[in-house]
Amino acid sequence: MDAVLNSLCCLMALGSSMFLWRTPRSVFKEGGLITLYLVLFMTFSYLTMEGSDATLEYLPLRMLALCICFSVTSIRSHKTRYLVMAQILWLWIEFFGGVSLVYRGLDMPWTRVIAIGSCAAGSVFMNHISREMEFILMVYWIAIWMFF
Amino acid sequence: MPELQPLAQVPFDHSLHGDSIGLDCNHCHGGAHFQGHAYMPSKKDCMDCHRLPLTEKPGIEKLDSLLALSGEFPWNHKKVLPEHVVFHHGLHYAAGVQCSDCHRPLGGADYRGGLAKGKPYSMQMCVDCHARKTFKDKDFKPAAVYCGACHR
Amino acid sequence: MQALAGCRRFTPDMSTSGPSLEDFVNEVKLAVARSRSGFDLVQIPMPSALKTSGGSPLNRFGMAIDLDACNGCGKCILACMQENNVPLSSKERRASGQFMHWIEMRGGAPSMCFHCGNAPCEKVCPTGAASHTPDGLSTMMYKRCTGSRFCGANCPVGARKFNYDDAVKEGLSRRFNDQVPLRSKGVMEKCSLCLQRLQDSKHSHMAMLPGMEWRGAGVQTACAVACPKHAIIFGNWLDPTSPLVKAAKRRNIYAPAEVADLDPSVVYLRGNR
Amino acid sequence: MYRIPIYIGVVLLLLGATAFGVSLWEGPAAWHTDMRTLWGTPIALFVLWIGLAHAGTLISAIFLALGFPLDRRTSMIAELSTLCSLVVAAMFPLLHLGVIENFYMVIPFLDARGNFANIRSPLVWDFCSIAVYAVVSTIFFVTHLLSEKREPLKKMVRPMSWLLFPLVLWVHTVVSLDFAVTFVREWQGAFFPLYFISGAIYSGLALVIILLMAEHCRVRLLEKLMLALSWVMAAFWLWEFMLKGTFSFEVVFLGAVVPQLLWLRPIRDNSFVIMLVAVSVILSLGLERYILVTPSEYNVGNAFGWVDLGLVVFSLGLFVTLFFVLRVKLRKPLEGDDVVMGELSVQDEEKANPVVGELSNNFHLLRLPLLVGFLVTLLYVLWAVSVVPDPMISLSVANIAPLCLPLLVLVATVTLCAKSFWQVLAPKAKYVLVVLMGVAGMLVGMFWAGGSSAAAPGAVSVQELATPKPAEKIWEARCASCHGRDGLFNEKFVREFYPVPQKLSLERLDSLGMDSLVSVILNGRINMNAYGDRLTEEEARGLVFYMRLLAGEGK
Repeated sequence: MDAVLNSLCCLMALGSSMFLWRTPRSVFKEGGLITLYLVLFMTFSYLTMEGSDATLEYLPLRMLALCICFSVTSIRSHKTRYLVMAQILWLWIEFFGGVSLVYRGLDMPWTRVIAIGSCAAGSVFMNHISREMEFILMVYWIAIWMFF
Repeated sequence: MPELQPLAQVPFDHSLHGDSIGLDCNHCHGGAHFQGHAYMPSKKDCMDCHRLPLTEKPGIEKLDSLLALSGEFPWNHKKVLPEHVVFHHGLHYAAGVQCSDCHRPLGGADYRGGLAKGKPYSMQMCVDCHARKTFKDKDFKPAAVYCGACHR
Repeated sequence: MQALAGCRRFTPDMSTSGPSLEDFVNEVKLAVARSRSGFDLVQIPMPSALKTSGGSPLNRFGMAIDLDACNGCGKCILACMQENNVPLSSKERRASGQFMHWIEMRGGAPSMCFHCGNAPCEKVCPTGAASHTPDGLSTMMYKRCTGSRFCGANCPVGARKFNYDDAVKEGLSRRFNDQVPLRSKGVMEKCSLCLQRLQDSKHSHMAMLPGMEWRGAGVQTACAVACPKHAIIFGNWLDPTSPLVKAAKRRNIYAPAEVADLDPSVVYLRGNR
Repeated sequence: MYRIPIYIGVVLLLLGATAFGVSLWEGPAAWHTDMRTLWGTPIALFVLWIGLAHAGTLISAIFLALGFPLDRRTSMIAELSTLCSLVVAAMFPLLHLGVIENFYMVIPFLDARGNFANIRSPLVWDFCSIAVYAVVSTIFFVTHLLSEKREPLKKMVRPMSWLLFPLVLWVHTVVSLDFAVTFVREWQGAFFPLYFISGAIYSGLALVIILLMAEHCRVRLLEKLMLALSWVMAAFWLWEFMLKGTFSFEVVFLGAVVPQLLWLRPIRDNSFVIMLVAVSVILSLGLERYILVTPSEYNVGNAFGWVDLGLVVFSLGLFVTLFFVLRVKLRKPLEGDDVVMGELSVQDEEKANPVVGELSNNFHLLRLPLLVGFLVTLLYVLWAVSVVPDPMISLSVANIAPLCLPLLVLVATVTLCAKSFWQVLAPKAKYVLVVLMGVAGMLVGMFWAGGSSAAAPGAVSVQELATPKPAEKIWEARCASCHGRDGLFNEKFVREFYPVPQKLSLERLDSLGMDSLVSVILNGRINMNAYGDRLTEEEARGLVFYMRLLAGEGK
């Protein structure tokens, strides 16, 4: 997947994250929005990538995970917990998606997995997260997405 | 179940046929040193030596008469290998393993000596020796431990 | 041969019990008639030493099937059944085109397990019953098999056959060859590249000529021997003197697209005769 | 109370038992299989029921962990349903096996013969995760059950829910890997882990909603969640269609369209219709699993035989019977003191018990167990990598990692609650526990010993290849007994019993000549035995040459 598409994915995730958990909403609204995003990402990756590339299979989920990671920075209460969980979700998708692809002959995105894992582990210990820290985290995630 | 051979009446004593008279296992168990099976001797093989009474022991005439009576194949071969295992005596001998490492040299009815110490042979014995866990004192080469080496 | 055999009782010829040879011949005819659709072949380089750990640098056994010579007569299937005591399949299975044959006709040419260098079936076998030998055979250890059929599901070409029925009890199997054990109900089986022949050759070699390297010279699989057109060539990919290497040289080597990048040991030859 | 459901359950169980018996007796031939479908109904049912088993843990453990505790009775019902579905789910993989008595070979554990399960196989991860899941959720259930009265257990519940939270998701992820790692086109999908998890939670919620109906109560939160998940599932089905072009109208209609009825207020208020919706959800997921494990070209509906149907009925009957019998038996502790049933709105709950800093409290309790679990897991992994007997197998992190969390959670849970359990358990219960441990030890011993390797009736005969036997070997086997290995006859023997044979010398050999010597070997002479029927002429000639060799060395 070439860099342009990749950054486009990242941008989509970033943009769509702006509208999650803004105001206290019901399960419906959030669920509906997440589903909407999922469908959006799916259509996007379906239209832009060629089907032969097996990494296409979990691209939408990775985008969603990134989007959720971005979005949880705007949560008020228990921010740490949700940050950790969001990153673990991303880690989960990357790792197990990777495992299933390893058995089909592709190689594991170890650097990405380790980067996300260490970041998640690190953020367990932040009990207060300042705006600056949020910004740094976001930059780090974008770096992971773009370069690993 | 093969019919009981006349010879079954006299217990065979390896100690009388072994080193004491300078005989090696594969003199009677032809092939023990270079074939898959260590065969049991046929009547002819016994008669090579027993054509004439060999000692003054009282039992000997009885033995000879029984030998005369017995069929072409006086001994029954006892199988201990499961169907899915192959064991080649010759290649183990070539690798420097002595018969007595696994068999009881002076055994009577029970030939399971050496490694087995009278216990039934088991895959564990094979694997331990192949992985050089047993016979550390001997300079055997480590042997194959992948399944396809001995199983089919 | 029996010079030193002494008292050895050669195991009773069991080939008389079980179905008649005609039954086998007929089933093979049926299978050939129901020949499944062929593979789409892609060209691959000549197989080299195993890339996985523990592979032998001396031996990698394999076969080549010469598509220009083969006329799909199916004699190889029968020979394989007789060599490996492959059972008949029950009526129902036969009706739905499922046979126990280790060799199948795909698009008019024989196809069997391709003995992939990194075999997907072995990766998913939970017990390790499906394992690889250093000299490139994908083997099945029937006693270790628990019949999870994961390997069968993961074989890209469906070369693995499952013993749904107790072939011995139902009189479907016949022991043509006392050197191959009969498989019990509920285990997987597949082409073993006549493992027993390789074992016997290797063992005799190690016994008679210790210290000399064994390259499996002179060993042939049953199907290769049986082929009237000599379209099946067995040999050692790593031994330049092996008939296999000689035959495959200066020929185009093909493998089914499904296994092409799994490093198969069994390949197809075509063109440049 | 609950008499009717129990009756229904028993009837279904008896009906299905026939099919179950047939499947046990005939093995995999009993249900539908074909060239491409090697697994069939049992695995479909296994995936379905494992999915249903998620509800309990999700609702009580995950909600508890996240600080939205539902009322006790609701969560107990959910946990009970988890246990029962687990029992049902666990049966089918065993039934699925071709050689059921060999199931223990799947346990990653070194046996006496140096056999070790192939821990690269998702099936091994699967087995371990589910075994651990069963144990841990049982402990969780019991703790929760007893925690009402006993103080030391009460503070265990929440930390334990934190352990269970990742495990439950892990289990279904691993189940999804059973499919995702394969080369079957229909099963390929790096998105399967989340896909399966959402499906599992979706169907699990539906099951709990039905079971709560039987309690004459409803929890709106769960219904909302179910509706939301129906959209997520629809999205996943869309993705499947985009990737593989596979699409089942029934599944999508039952699973994605029918639940949308919940939009209509009159329907939302009618509990019966809600139950129907939940049933259609479970149906859709069950159908989806069946289609998944039956990747054959033609319409699988035709292949669905009576045994397949019987197995479905059996699983249903078993679950219903188990659940409601236990429900009646555990009535008192289940319902406890609070009669509060029905909806608790999330917001209220959050106000009711603030969860600020609760993560760190749990962490305080979990610290030691997690550390122990981590160490044990690490040791296990190191050991496993070192003992893998097959030189052809090389393991990578990706092969073992899925095995780690279950082990960690198991050890952590045990260390967490062992002490407090020992405090609260009645003496009798302690005896039972000890006995159980003894039994477990025995089983381990049996697995270690492995099955018997007794000699089979027809042992394979090694083929003696037609290599011309070197004369030396024949000399050693046939002649050396008298003439000696080196040709200077065997003193011990011949002196005692036989006249000493002639000394080997080249002159003598030459004077006699090849032919006469061969005839002596074959036909014998005074004391020399005839070997004509045991040696071929060529072999005899070979012997003569060998004698010349020995004679040459002799002097």
